[in-house]
Amino acid sequence: MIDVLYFAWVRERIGLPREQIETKAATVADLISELSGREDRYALAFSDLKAICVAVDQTLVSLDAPIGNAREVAFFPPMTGG
Amino acid sequence: MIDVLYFAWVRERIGLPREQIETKAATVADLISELSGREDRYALAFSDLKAICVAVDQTLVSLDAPIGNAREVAFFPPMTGG
Amino acid sequence: MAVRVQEQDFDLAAEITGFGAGAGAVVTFTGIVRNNASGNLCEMVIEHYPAMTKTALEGIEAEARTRWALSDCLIVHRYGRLKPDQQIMMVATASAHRRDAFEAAEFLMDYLKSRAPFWKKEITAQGDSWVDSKTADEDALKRWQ
Amino acid sequence: MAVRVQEQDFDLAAEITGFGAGAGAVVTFTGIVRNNASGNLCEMVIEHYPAMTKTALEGIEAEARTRWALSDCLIVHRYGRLKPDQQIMMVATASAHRRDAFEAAEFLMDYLKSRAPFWKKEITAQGDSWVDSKTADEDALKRWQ
Repeated sequence: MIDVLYFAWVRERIGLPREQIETKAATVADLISELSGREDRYALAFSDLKAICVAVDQTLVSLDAPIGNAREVAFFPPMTGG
Repeated sequence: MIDVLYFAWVRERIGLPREQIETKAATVADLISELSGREDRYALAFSDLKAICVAVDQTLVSLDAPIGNAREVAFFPPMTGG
Repeated sequence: MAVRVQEQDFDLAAEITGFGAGAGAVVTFTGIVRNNASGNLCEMVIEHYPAMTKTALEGIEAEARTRWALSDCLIVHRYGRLKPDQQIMMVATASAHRRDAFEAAEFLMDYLKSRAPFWKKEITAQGDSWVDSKTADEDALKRWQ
Repeated sequence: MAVRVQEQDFDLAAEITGFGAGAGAVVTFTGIVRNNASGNLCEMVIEHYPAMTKTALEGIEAEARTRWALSDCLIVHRYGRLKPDQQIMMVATASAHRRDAFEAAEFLMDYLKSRAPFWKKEITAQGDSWVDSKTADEDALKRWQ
């Protein structure tokens, strides 16, 4: 089981801020494919992968990063702090 | 008659902050030559011209600048503000 | 050296009282909510990723300290609902030399803009919209690579 | 927009209260008297050329305003006798964009260092000495030419 978190418009499109998921996905990209296959709202949120950033256990990684034994994967749009 | 002003170590070497001078010097360089010929303290103050900056009527100029009808010529070392 | 993430406002004067004692140069940057081009901004909502934010800011600060000789460094970033003209965030840097203080502050800002997990949403009477990331902000990072 | 030359201290917080209203980015730089390498500095004496100083600072500020879109700009520079850790001077810039505010503040500082008629003298128990101008300060100006 991993915690999957969503922020900003990713959160709004998917309609929830976090959920627990049972998955065998090896990489972040695998997890995105799995989620996108579930329901349209996920497919919509992940329709433009260039607009998606991801953090595994609170560290920014690329979409092809392995998930390994991570406890938390977070998806969000490019950050706009400052 | 023009006012000639001295600042920082130029003032200290010459021994006074300002004086009025009757001169026919056409350029700043001419005025420096004239002053340096007066007394050793002037010659000492102007011994290294690379270390001398000058302002004519409160505007920075180069040593070959004309004096014209200026009312005030100021000599000082490179500035160290900020 | 400190990093703070908070909902409440901050007082720049209080933050830099005694900041960088013994340093010759102190630079501060303050980010303020600007109205939008249409002039109809009601609120700016700043969302963040609590479990990650402080760690990300500390990482950015640590990187700045390896690059420049800083005697002090501070990052304060707010989240929540802000009105136009309210302060969003600040950084402060102290160093013996002005160039180090300036460059470190610019570095912190460039990384904060696109590597710290904050997202801004503009609320207007005509609707809400997430602020897009800017290509210019991503480009700004290239200066430090 | 303002330029001030004064003997008394200034209060950074008071100076930037309401500064650059409507701007998104405010940068400040504060210069502070540092002790010297020997650690024996008693006082820093700052001499200036009163008839020229304000005009020179206003000229530098005007040049900054032609180069960057600034909604506000402030220069305060002290003269007289200062102790270690006392404030010497400050600049503040406000703009819609952080890069403009940062660059303008750096520009102001670079020009203040070697084009405004101030001279610093260090007073120690072992004697007095005028602070030499630095090649690095002259080189810094090339960035803007």
